[in-house]
Amino acid sequence: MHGEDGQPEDRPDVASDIGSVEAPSRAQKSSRRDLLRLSALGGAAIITIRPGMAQAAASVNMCTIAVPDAARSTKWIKSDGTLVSKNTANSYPGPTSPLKAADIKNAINYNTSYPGYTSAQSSAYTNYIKKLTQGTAGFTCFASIQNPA
Amino acid sequence: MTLLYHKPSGVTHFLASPLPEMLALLREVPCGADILAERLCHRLAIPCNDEAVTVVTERLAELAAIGLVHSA
Amino acid sequence: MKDAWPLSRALADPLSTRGFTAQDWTDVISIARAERLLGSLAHRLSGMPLPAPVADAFAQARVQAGFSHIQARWEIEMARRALAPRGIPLILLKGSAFAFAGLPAGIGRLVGDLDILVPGDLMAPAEAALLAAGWEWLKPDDYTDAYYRRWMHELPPLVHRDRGGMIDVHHTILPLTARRTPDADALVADSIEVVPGIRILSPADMIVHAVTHLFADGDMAGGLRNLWDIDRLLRLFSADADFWKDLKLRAARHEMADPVALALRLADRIYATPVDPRLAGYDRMSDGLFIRRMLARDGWGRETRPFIRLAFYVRSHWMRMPPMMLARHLWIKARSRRG
Amino acid sequence: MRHLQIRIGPAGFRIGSAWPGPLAAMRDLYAGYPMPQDDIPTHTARIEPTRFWRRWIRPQVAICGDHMLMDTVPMALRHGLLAAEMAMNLQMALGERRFLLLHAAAVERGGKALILTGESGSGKSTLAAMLGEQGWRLLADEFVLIDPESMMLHPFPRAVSLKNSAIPEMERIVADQSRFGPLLRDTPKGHLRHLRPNADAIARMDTLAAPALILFPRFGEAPQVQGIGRAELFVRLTQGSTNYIPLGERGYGAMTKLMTLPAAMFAYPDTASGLDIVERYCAEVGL
Repeated sequence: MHGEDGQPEDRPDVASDIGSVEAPSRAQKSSRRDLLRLSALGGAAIITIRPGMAQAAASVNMCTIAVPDAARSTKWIKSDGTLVSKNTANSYPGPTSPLKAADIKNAINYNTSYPGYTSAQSSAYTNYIKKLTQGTAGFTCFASIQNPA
Repeated sequence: MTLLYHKPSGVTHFLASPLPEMLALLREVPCGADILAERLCHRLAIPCNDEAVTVVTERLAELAAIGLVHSA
Repeated sequence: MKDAWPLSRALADPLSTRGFTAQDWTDVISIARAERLLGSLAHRLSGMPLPAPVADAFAQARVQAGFSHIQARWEIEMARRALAPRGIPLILLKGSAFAFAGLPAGIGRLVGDLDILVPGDLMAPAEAALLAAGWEWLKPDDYTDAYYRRWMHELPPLVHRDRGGMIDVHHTILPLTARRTPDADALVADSIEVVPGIRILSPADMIVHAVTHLFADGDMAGGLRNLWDIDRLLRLFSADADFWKDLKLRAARHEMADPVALALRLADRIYATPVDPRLAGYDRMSDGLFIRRMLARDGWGRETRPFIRLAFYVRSHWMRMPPMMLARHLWIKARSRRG
Repeated sequence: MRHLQIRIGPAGFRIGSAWPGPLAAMRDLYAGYPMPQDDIPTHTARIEPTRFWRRWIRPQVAICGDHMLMDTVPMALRHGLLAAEMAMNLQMALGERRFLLLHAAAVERGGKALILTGESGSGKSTLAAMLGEQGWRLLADEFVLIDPESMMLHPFPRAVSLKNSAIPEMERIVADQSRFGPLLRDTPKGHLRHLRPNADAIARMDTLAAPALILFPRFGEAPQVQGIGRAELFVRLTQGSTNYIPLGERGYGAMTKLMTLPAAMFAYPDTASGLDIVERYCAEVGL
């Protein structure tokens, strides 16, 4: 492995601008050792800033997400959020109408259920929504729901 | 925590130790995981063992995934 | 404004904006945003005296395009890191190629998805390499997936799980269902290396591909922008004495002579692009329909001329599929939409 | 398309509507605002029927413009004013590439700006609106614009959108009833009423202010104040920005400078105690 900045001059655009936020490594020696203990792998070492409120504040709470999206509307949703054929064990038919952003936000943050659905069903729907990626139907709405902080 | 703006990707990251230290060492001299683990332990003044190599290997993979380091 | 003609005029001849009223400026900005051409317009009109609000909107459009180039170059670099160790060359297509190679078509242009061409026999390893590097399927249903693999000229789109960037991996430049069969091997063989591991199509092939994109991809939506790409490329490439001869040969080789001729005539009519009249051929009645379709926007940036749009939508499907397959495709799509 | 043109701070808007009602309400609400510079608005917002017959039959208002979002829920025509406001917000949130845009409210005193930020429902709008009637100048309600080069705050004094209990609170202290828009009942955000900033805030919309303090209020809890680490401040501000990432290095530079400002979080049970806490913080930093 090479650090990018270790690359020769023909890659001039790969330079990192590192600014220290809080004085690093003024830690005790024992916690230094902790850094290199396997247990240290449990925690996240990288936090990447993603588009937060990528959308207008105004649009938050205004969009809806169809579960599943229209192109796959005959599928059922398994408890882990993946789509399966109907009548598969541990799976549920999608909600009859698209879920509202305000409800989704509460479900993600506080594990609440969607109006009219059981908690098991709701958690399957929320897991489906969490798996949405850019380019899929509903992602724009999902991105706009992502809670600040 | 160290805050970093990565110009080539336009992405901002927070890095926890020992990632900034690893990047600093690689910037001085590029090398593989084994040697990097040794150099890191030396810099932090702690004994180097297999565990350290495992951690460094894993952390290097995380850095590679966000594109901050790559194979030669 | 009753259509997008003042926008295409402004791009072709910046001085045509000298008589613009306040209303004209507002309209042309909305239309250019809708056609994703505001950044291109900003660059064409740079250096001209502009009203302050217009100059500000243009400066912001340039910032937007500039950052999309940073993201595009990074996606290219990450794809290269995934593919290069397995010896798979990365042949850039469309916006990514323009931005990476610094071609005039890239200036001010928004670059979206990463489109790459991979030799047909390397599709499977390319797919495996990208999946290993964090790209994922958009999880399409079985029909869509089977359709892509069997009939389209690309893998189903892949999205990176962390960055969200989309990559389209093509092995040729037209769907296998289309009635024309471009020579994919020739595209690969004649591609040009820009830096180690990253290539772009040869000039004539790049024009042919831009033409397939203009006509075959969708229903002429985004046509003004795609034709602007062609204008910028032609003006650059035609400085080479052999270019028109090459283009004629390549268009024939890829079974694209007629579409290339049509695109040249449209570029001439809409952007006053200098073209070789022997390749462009004579104007046809239907050329006017294409022009009306491409300029169909009002001063609020809204689509107009719904009937012509519908006709082009149906036409786009006809071009891509034999009739029986089209019927099957529309039937299944309609059923899944009804759900 | 019938329309209205206005300027709010650095942004010139053209707002088009398929119906006369929402436009008339906009005209009243934005009475006294200047025209776009050189009469050239560069942000177009529109409200339109979702299908052409939806203009007359059970009208449904779609939020449109140069920049649009998919998947937005159409609104009832009686909430057309809100739809128009949201269409304007969208143009800024998705299109702005000159200023760093924070989802926040701001007020000014002595040339220095207090930025109030946090999630919807934190009470930042209400506090800012109150301060705007008590000797402070209202700079912005929904969006705070920061110039990444000069780090100055450019006022964007939109109509304040008051929600639920904030409506009667402001009705009690604002004498000029013509500054209020119509009461919109049962919108997706609850009851809502717009308030035009006072004449001073509009007249001085081109007078910049220097950011001096960032507060994160949280409404509805017992009074409590707490500090905020710089890393957390950075993350919270980026998550509350609509254009931090696309501004690239300029956004990063601006954000790292904002991160050095004094900042704190506090909870408050009612507006009076909230204002009290705000004033104490301001006294501490000499604002």
